[in-house]
Amino acid sequence: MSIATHISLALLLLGLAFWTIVVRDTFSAVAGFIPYGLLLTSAWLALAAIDVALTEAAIGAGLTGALLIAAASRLHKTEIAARAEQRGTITRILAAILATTMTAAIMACILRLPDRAPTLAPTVARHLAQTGVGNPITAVLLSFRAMDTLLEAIVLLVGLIAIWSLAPDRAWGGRPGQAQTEDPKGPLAYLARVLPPIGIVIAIYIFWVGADHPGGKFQGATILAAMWLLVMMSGLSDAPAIDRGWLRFLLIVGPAAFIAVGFLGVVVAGAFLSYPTGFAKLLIVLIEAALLPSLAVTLALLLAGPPRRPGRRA
Amino acid sequence: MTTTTIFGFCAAVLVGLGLYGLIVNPQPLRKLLAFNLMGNGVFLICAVIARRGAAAGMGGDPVPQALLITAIVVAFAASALAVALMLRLSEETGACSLSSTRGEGD
Amino acid sequence: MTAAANLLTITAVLAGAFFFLAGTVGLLRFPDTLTRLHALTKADNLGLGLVVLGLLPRTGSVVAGFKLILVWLLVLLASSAVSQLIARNARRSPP
Amino acid sequence: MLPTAPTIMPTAGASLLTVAVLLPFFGVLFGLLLGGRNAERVAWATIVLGVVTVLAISRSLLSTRAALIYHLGGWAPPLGIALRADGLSVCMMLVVAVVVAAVAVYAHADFSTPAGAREARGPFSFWLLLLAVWGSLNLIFVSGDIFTLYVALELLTFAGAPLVSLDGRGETLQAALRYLLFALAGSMFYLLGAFLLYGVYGTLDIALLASQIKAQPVTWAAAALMTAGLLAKTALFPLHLWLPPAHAGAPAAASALLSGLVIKGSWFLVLRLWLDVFPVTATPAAAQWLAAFGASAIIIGNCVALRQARLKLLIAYSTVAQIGYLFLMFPLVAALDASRLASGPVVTGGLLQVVSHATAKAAMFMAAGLIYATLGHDRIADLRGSARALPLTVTAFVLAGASLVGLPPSGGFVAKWLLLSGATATAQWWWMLAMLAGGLLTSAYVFIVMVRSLAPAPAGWTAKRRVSAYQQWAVMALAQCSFLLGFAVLLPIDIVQIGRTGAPP
Amino acid sequence: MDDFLRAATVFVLAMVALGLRCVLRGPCDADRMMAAQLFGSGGIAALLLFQAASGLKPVIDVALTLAVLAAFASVAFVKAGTNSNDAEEGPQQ
Repeated sequence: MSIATHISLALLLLGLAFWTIVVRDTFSAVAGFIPYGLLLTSAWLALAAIDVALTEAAIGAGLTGALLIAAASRLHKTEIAARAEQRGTITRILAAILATTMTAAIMACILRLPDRAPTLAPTVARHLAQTGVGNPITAVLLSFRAMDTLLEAIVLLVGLIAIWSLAPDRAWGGRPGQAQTEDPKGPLAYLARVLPPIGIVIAIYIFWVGADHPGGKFQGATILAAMWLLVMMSGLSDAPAIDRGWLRFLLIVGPAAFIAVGFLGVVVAGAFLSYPTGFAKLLIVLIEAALLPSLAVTLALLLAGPPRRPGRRA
Repeated sequence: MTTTTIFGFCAAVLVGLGLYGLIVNPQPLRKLLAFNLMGNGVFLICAVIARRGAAAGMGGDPVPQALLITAIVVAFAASALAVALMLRLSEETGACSLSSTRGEGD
Repeated sequence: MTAAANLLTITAVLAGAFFFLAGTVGLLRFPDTLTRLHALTKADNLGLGLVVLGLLPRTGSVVAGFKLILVWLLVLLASSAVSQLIARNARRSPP
Repeated sequence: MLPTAPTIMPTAGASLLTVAVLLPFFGVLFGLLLGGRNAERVAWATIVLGVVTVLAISRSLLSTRAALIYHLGGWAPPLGIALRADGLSVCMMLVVAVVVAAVAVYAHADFSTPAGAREARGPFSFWLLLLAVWGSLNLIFVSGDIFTLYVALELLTFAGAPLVSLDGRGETLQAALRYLLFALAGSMFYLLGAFLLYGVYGTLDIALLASQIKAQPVTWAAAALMTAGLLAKTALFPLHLWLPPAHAGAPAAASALLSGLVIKGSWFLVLRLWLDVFPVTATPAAAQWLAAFGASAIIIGNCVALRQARLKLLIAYSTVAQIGYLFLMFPLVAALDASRLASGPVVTGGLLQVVSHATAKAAMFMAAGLIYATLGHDRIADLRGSARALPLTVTAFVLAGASLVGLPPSGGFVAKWLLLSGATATAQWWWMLAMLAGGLLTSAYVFIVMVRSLAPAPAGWTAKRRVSAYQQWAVMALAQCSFLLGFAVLLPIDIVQIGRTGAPP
Repeated sequence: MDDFLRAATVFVLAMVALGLRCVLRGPCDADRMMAAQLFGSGGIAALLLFQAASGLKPVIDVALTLAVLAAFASVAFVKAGTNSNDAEEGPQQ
């Protein structure tokens, strides 16, 4: 019976994916994408990856969906022209052959994975106590492979700089996105007043349990980012101008603290990003707490796009 | 048929669909959607591998699961950058397309 | 005790499933956007509420139960605001 | 059980590797915080410190004569991540440091914040992205973990793509978008291969993988996926279509970075994988395929380059061709290893080719930028007068071109000579043909550009803009690096071979 | 009991899939916007039922995150749809 649910889940997932690829209208294609993200969350759960499911729920279903939908609506005009340049039949057939080969090859690989799957789970379990945290994923992300997490925070920042670099010159230093003209008494403004307080509590809760249970800074930061964006979308508060000092500080405080703790490790514990005995959990929580605002602001601004309007100093 | 095989196959089809869409769809946004599908397929394969490595009282190997979280966040940043480029392109040229009047080169 | 809890779960989940069925039938049968929106939001939110109710005995702790109810309230809040927005949008641009 | 081979124990003095990787990123953070004019100042401070770090790493490598290995967080692989720098990595780090420094000198003229503005988009983005490119390249050279390498590849893409469209024109935005989509798809393929390897061997560490890898279908699939993804990012023919518009459209300093350095990152990873991870699996047939693409790139890239009307596009297509040379070494190494001959010289040749191309191509793009600034265009047919106006620059262009062609004593000459002798030793004459034909075609277009620019200017012609002397000297310095690189063979020790593990001696 | 819950999951999923098919086909964007709505309630119900069999505890946090983010995504969805229907005011300066 469990298999039946999994099969129906997989089929529904594939159906939506198929829809996304073949439907003519882009808005419809993207409309399929949000439910798709939700289904994917269920798939991670079925594979016992609860931390990943949380991340997918936050980033895949939430932020990516919002990003693509906004893009689809703003590119609506260009749709008709773009439709004219459909690929020829031969390209389609070749692409289909290539894609089928690829699928078959991957299926074969999956069937040929070793019966006794190699795993680092016992190794992680053995060293978990030294990190002081109870959630093995957090231990991997912030101790065993902390470098990846540091680099990832930097990736987000570089992505943001890249997006900012796309601004028109005259708007540099200004605010991202369009000015919102929402009714301050409308349903959206109402939602933007009621939901964020609840959302922030949930975000901090998800962040806080992350040390010992599924959850953590990425998921928490994503919820915070979403709440901030909701307030921006409702017009209750405008997006900040990108040359604000406080904004720049919030952006870098997380990665900078991370690097600083890393080099502290060189001095006191003998290796970059290693934590002195007994202080591991404290330092991990410290890094996560510094990363939370940085990640939240970075994620929100990634979604908000390059500056397009002059800031206060016009 | 075990759960891992089901989702493994599902992932393989997702990658194939994504690859097809990436080649066939002319609009950049559709290509990005296809890229996301392909990415999800790849991530799903990683989750399958993690699930197969369940041991020591953990539901799955935590190392690939942690990698997945990193990869999902990186893929989001990639989508955001691509969308920003598309919007800027359409603002600048009034169209969002990859095929163009070729440069003076050809 | 367990038997009563199981009975509650089964009854509530069945009722919830029925409302999901009703919502979908509404979507399929009703002629225009606004009525379909009505069918969808009413039926589905009730359906989710009943499912949550049915699962409450299985959560095992008060905090978890509280969170489960919070899930429902959040969905309710979102859907009431969003359906209003959709309705406005539908009124402004008839198909 | 943790398999511990002697090649994975940490070595003293390796903590500098973290500095080499993180210093540029720290510069990015600091520049972002201070903003405005300070972004350039921070970049300069970072470049000075970074060059010193790389020199210190080379000294350390030369004194120990063994690869430097560092375990991040004190966790040994497979649980943790190792940084590993052998001779190949250190050579690449050195050349990147040199090119970055030269590009920075050059870019000071084009990308300084205009007077009166507190912060301007172009300069701010350029300096921070320059640092990001540098940091991610260093990470690619020293990371010993295939997933960290994925993150590094993405970082490189995110830093490289916006450099293409810094001027914000429609066509460059389009080129940047196409580049981004290619690169993202390429990384996804790479990532899939990496995950499959983990699924089979339970580790992501390059040294551990190398010791465990077996020739079997899943390994082949992973190798094929990773290689295909990386080739798309390196723009090897037939996946090269994104490169010419992207590299030709970018501002000159950015083109120099992209063409000279960025594509070398993914190429280096192919080299790393094929030499260190997959030598057991890499069948001679597969290596022949790689080189066949390379040879086609040489011929087709050069032919198309010859037909270009604009200088920057010509240089960009020449990059497409030169990438081809970088892949000719694979069948040679495979054949030499198979017949138990020393493959070292061929690897050195391949690396010299990269180094000479990185410096020469950066010099050529920057020279083209100066010519464009002076003439107001870069139509090859109308280059007359440029040699009179910019003698130093045109000389540098020709010197760099000579290195691409492979005239002695340039780095290109030694590189091609080493590759040719590898081809002779393994009786693979067809690759020799491709190399020689490529050299002839290259010399044809370098010659055309030289002749056109030597023609006297029309009477009454004046420069559109005066270019600074230091920009010309930066171009000249890079061109000299490439041209005089051939003397590197006189060095007492072959730094490339330090710490190489993959092939049998 | 577990089998009952799994059957209920499949049923709700089927309903959602059917509704989704109808909604995504249009005819107008307002209909498509309901897709996010539909999944906000039906999807989360299916998710909860799906995991109820194997212990709810950690899944509730996922559902909570989904509920918050689904609200956000629906708003983005509706706003985007509204913008593309309005005769394109063009980028504001």
